Amino acid sequence: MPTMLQVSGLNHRYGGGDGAHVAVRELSFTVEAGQLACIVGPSGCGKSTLLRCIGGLIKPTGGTVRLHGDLVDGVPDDLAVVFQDYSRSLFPWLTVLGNVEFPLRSLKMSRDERRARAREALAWVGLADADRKYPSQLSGGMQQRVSIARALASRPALLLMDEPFASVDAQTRFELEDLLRRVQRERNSTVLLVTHDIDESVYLGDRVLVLSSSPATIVADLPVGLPAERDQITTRESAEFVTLRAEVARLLRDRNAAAEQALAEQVATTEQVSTGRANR
Amino acid sequence: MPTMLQVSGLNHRYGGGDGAHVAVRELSFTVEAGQLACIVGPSGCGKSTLLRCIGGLIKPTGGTVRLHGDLVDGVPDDLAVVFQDYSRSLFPWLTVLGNVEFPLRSLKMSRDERRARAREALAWVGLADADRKYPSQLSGGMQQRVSIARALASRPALLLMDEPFASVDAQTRFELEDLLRRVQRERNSTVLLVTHDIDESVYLGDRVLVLSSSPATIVADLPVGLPAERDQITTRESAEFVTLRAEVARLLRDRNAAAEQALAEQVATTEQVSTGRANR
Amino acid sequence: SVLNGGSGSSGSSGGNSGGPVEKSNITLGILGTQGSVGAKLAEKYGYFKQQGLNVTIKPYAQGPQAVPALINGELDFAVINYVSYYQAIAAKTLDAKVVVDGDVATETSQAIMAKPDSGIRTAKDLVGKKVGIQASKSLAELLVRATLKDNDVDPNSVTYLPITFPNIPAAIKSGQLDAGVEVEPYLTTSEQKDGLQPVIKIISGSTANMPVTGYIATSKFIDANPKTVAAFQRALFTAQRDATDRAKVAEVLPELSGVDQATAALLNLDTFPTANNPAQLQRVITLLQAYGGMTAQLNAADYLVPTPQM
Amino acid sequence: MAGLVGGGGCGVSGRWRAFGRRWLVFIVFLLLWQWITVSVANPYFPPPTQILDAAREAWLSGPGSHLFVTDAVTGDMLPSLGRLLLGWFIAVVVGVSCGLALGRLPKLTDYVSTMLFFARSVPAVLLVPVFLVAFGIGPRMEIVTILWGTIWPILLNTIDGARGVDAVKTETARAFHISRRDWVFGVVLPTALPKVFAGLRLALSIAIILMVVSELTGGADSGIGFRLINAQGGFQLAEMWAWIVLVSVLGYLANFLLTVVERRMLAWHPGFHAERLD
Amino acid sequence: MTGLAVFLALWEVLARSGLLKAGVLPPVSEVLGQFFLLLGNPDFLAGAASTLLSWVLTILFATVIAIPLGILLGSIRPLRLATGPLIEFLRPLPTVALIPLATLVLGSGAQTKIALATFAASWPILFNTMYALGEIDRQLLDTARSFRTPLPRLVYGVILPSIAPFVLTGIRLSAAVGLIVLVSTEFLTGTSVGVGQFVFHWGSSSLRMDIVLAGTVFTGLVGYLVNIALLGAQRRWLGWSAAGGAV
Ligand SMILES: Nc1ncnc2c1ncn2[C@@H]1O[C@H](COP(=O)(O)OP(=O)(O)OP(=O)(O)O)[C@@H](O)[C@H]1O
Ligand SMILES: Nc1ncnc2c1ncn2[C@@H]1O[C@H](COP(=O)(O)OP(=O)(O)OP(=O)(O)O)[C@@H](O)[C@H]1O
Ligand SMILES: [Mg+2]
Ligand SMILES: [Mg+2]
Repeated sequence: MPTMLQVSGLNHRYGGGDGAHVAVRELSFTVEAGQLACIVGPSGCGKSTLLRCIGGLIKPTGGTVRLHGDLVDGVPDDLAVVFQDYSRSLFPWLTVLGNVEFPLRSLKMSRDERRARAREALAWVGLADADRKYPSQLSGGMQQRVSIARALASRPALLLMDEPFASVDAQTRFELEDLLRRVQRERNSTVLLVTHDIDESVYLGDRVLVLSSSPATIVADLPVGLPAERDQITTRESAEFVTLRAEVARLLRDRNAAAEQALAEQVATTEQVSTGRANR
Repeated sequence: MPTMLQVSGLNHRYGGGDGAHVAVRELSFTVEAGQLACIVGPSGCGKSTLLRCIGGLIKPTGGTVRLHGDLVDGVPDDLAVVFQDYSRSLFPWLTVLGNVEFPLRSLKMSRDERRARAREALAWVGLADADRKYPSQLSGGMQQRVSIARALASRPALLLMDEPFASVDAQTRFELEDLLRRVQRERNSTVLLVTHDIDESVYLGDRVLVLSSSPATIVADLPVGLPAERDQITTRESAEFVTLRAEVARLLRDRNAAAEQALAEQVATTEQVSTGRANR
Repeated sequence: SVLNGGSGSSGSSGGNSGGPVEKSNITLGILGTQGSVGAKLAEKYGYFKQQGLNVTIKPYAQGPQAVPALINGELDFAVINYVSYYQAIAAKTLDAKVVVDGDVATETSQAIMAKPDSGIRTAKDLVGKKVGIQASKSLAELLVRATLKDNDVDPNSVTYLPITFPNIPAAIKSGQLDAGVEVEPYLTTSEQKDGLQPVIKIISGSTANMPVTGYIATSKFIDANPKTVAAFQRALFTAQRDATDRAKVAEVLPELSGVDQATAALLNLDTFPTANNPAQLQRVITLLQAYGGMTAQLNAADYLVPTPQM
Repeated sequence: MAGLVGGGGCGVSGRWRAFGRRWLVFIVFLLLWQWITVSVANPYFPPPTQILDAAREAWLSGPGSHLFVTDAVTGDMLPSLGRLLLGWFIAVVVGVSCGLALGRLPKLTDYVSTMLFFARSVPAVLLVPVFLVAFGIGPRMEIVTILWGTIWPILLNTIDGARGVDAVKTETARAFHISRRDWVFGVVLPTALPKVFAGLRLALSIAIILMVVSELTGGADSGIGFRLINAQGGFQLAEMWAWIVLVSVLGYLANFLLTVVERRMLAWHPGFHAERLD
Repeated sequence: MTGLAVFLALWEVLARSGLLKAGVLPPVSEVLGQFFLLLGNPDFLAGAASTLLSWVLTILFATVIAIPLGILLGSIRPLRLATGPLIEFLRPLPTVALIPLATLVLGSGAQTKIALATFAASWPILFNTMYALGEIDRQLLDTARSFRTPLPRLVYGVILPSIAPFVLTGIRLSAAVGLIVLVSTEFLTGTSVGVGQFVFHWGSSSLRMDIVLAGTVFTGLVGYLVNIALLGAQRRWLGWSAAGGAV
């Protein structure tokens, strides 16, 4: 398999001078074509920044990203992104169908085909009935599903997903996970998915990348040895799954231990202050 | 204990005429003061709508909400809300500290006290260092934590939280869950919390309200018999927890079964269509 | 600088009408045209002072704009062109009388200008041409119409375009207009700078010595302040007598209309009456009735304050 | 709309109430105007009834063969309106397209902004002589004058709107390789649209004002502004007021039409729905 | 700044090329020369001072009147509906046609031109305020409501910051409109002292295009400086907002 994505020595610093913040430091990894890599890491560590760099949406302050061996400089072709801030990534003046169709317009494609594809993607995420609504008329989870449908409809070679299932209920989440794996297998897309759900990262991924807290560096790169065909109930009960999941959790906890301890102390002191004052 | 919150025969319909959508139908339940009630339900079923009605942010088209026996008509006193769309609920022109202080300004309180309270709340959520940043400079999870800090800082009698931990990593989520329970116990606040994480609903709640898919009605109202003192590891391993969790999952699954089946069929058919066409 | 401020008693020097003026602090609205030369001279040579008047002069761009200020009492006297004045009288918008006849056009001070090679020489040449006039129903238009009529040309055979005097030369040069009525100082500057020529006289024959502007005051003011009015008239007629001296006029023209000294010396001057003559003014009314669509029957003498004893 | 009227949209009476709500203040204003002008009796402020008479005299006293309208209607109003609309329309096209470009290309904006600041502060009145020579007497020059004044609110508001595209939406568009056309017309323009409409409405009334101004200074021999100034110069004050009122009514109607268009185009916008902030 | 240089160079070339008729567009060098001569002319300086002072007052009045009015009308629908027709009838009133009427009521002093300019300059602020109000994110308002933010704080703590960028654009538009009306009124009436009157008196009546343009350069320059100042304010205080503040 060719190396689809190659990130080497990636650095990103926001701002400059005093207020500068290093979000990503010396990050290197590769992802093969057709792989689904999950990224987990503490909040604010730099996962979204990493995805933005890979997607060519921001220019990293250091290091390189290569796709098929070509340097990424600008947004690569055949990319789709599900943004963490899904509600703001939908266009409020377009209907749900319009939003899903929107990226397809730039592809050479007949109107009917475009429409069919969009409807198909909407049906996948369970929103076939909501196609004529506007985003402001949808619930949070529905908006998020629209943005997933939009990404899937464009059938990208590389799909970046930033906590794509954060706002949907457990049941729908399972369905969407299975959907994603199925679609990804069929199209042989490469997927990078950021998630906070450790179970999800193991269940979905061919690999799990564990990041440290800010600035993000790679703590571990765990291959997931589960079979390609997975099932919500049996897979999650398998010994391999349980071990891996515990491993990821441990890695995350350990990495956080120091920070966590500091936090706990802080909470304790402010607590004392506050309880002393809050007798109201 | 007095009845803090009494929802009776609540109905809400969005829009009118053809495009009308009934989001909540004939919902009735009560919450005692000092209780933490978790609400779970499928995506788009009407949970956020319910919270908005209780918070007096929208006027329900039918039924009543009573707080301490008084009809809610407008936003009640001593309320705080964590919105699902947290990123849009932060004021972009205020720093993190300014955002957390914002609701405190309406209270009679010295500048120093206000600041101390805001800093304390920020420390709780692990953002003590980010106080001078602007919301646009924060990651998604950090923004969500700011909005949690803002709600906690105002020490509300009634706290409405709409998927407050959806965007933070597992570890932080545990900490925030414990924080919430502790603060809620100390202040004896009443909390209504919408979540998609079944484990979380059981771990956090004194009760779990399971809603049906749209329009929302109550499927089950499960009391959580866990001890008041909970612990991320031992509690989650207790038999009671496991049973409850399975019960909630089952309730959600059953309710969804019909819809799910329909969805599956849809997916299957569109699948055929698409694979037939998509030989590219 | 006025010693006799409040008392208003100073008919002394030139006053032969007995007693002080009722109102010594006077505001006068003037225009930037030759019709206001008298006011400038009277100010310059102290004739107002001599009559016990302390006059503040306010320049206006167009006569009609001074009318509201006259009505609301901000101005006591104003210079206005007769065409506008009689229209206002006919419309009963204004209850005012002419106090001093300001200036009278001469054959050379207003004319139709055109390019030398335009082929326009006589009134007949204007048929079908575009002629610039200051404003619709202005004196300029009436004069052109009268000139055409006098030469047996249908006055309606010409297209009249309202273009302000300063803009007419450029419009002729660029071919927007075939000809246009000009007054001083544009008449001379257009000859010098733009190479235009006066081609047809409009102040001749029936329109010879046509009154152009005058000083007016409201009837109310005239009734309440007869001595002030008389003093004002004396000051202005004295000044206008001076205006026969071309050098003196040339002195005030730059300040009045913005031309430079050199040009001022070249301008074709109007004449400045030294007495009020109702028969002269009646000619304007006749002109308006004949060509301006005015239907009211007005008697110029009813709207003219007689010349005072000097 | 029906929902706002209250109750259950109770048919005729509901509609009357809506009408009353909308026009009550205006009718009170008319009555006050009549009362004050009658009691003041100043020739410069004729009462509305007198203005109405003058209007009838000026516009509706024509021969039967012309449907009773006078030449003023066909010879003055219609050409004026034509120039007005043309000037405004060009301003819309130029202003919106330049505005979108400038709003999204900060570099370009830096380059031309000084010039634009400058140009914006130059009163059209002062430029009339220049326009006269450059464009000649007549409609062209008047249209340019209208254009000069109207383009600024459209341009500035469009720039503002175009710059307001949310960062996440920009990234979305880039990530999905939205074509340039879709980016401009599908993302930037809709974002800018509410602000553009504010500019369009401002520009419309400025266009009406400049229509009058251009006819006043530009050597027109017909038109609403020309008649207005003529009536003013000839001290036909009731007629002058009739033309002023006509200008007002035109402004109202034009604005009304624009509002209808705006309602349709901003139907998606939560801020412009029936329940605004009340 | 390079933009300005290119503009000036183009002007110079165009004027000297002979493409335009002589006297229409004097070269920029002459205009600038005349401009500096004007700066030494006490009459001009007095006029300029008067115009500037009137202008500042105009902007001030328009802002103080239009922003609160815009917030009121933008947020109270019945009020907006009821006053809508009146406003829409008043708005297109041409200021030039109102000059005699305003003179009659207010006299021909500076107050008239200030009143007329304020009348014309209020609309951009009013409209931009109303439209900006419609564009505030509902989520922000809901947030403020859920914390029971009292009305005054809602206005200055949430509404004003949200609408500020667009309102400032309105103020910049108003500033230009106000200046135009001031100068035009001075120019057309020639009564109250000011740049417009000066230009009319010395420029237009003796066909000195260089003086006209020098006066124009002056108004342009002042407009430019004020614009820069407003832009600076916008960048300084409204840096969080992407919109606003370009031209
Ligand atoms: N403003 C609106 N106009 C019309 N319909 C709306 C509006 N807001 C929500 N809805 C509809 O109401 C239903 C319930 O929405 P709500 O936001 O309450 O769902 P939810 O339970 O919070 O879902 P989620 O878990 O996805 O956030 C949805 O089907 C949605 O389409
Ligand atoms: N535009 C910005 N300017 C300055 N700092 C920024 C900006 N965006 C992000 N940061 C900082 O960079 C760090 C990483 O942000 P990022 O959004 O990549 O985190 P994340 O891993 O996606 O977190 P989360 O899981 O909470 O979404 C954070 O500490 C944040 O404060
Ligand atoms: Mg993120
Ligand atoms: Mg929700």
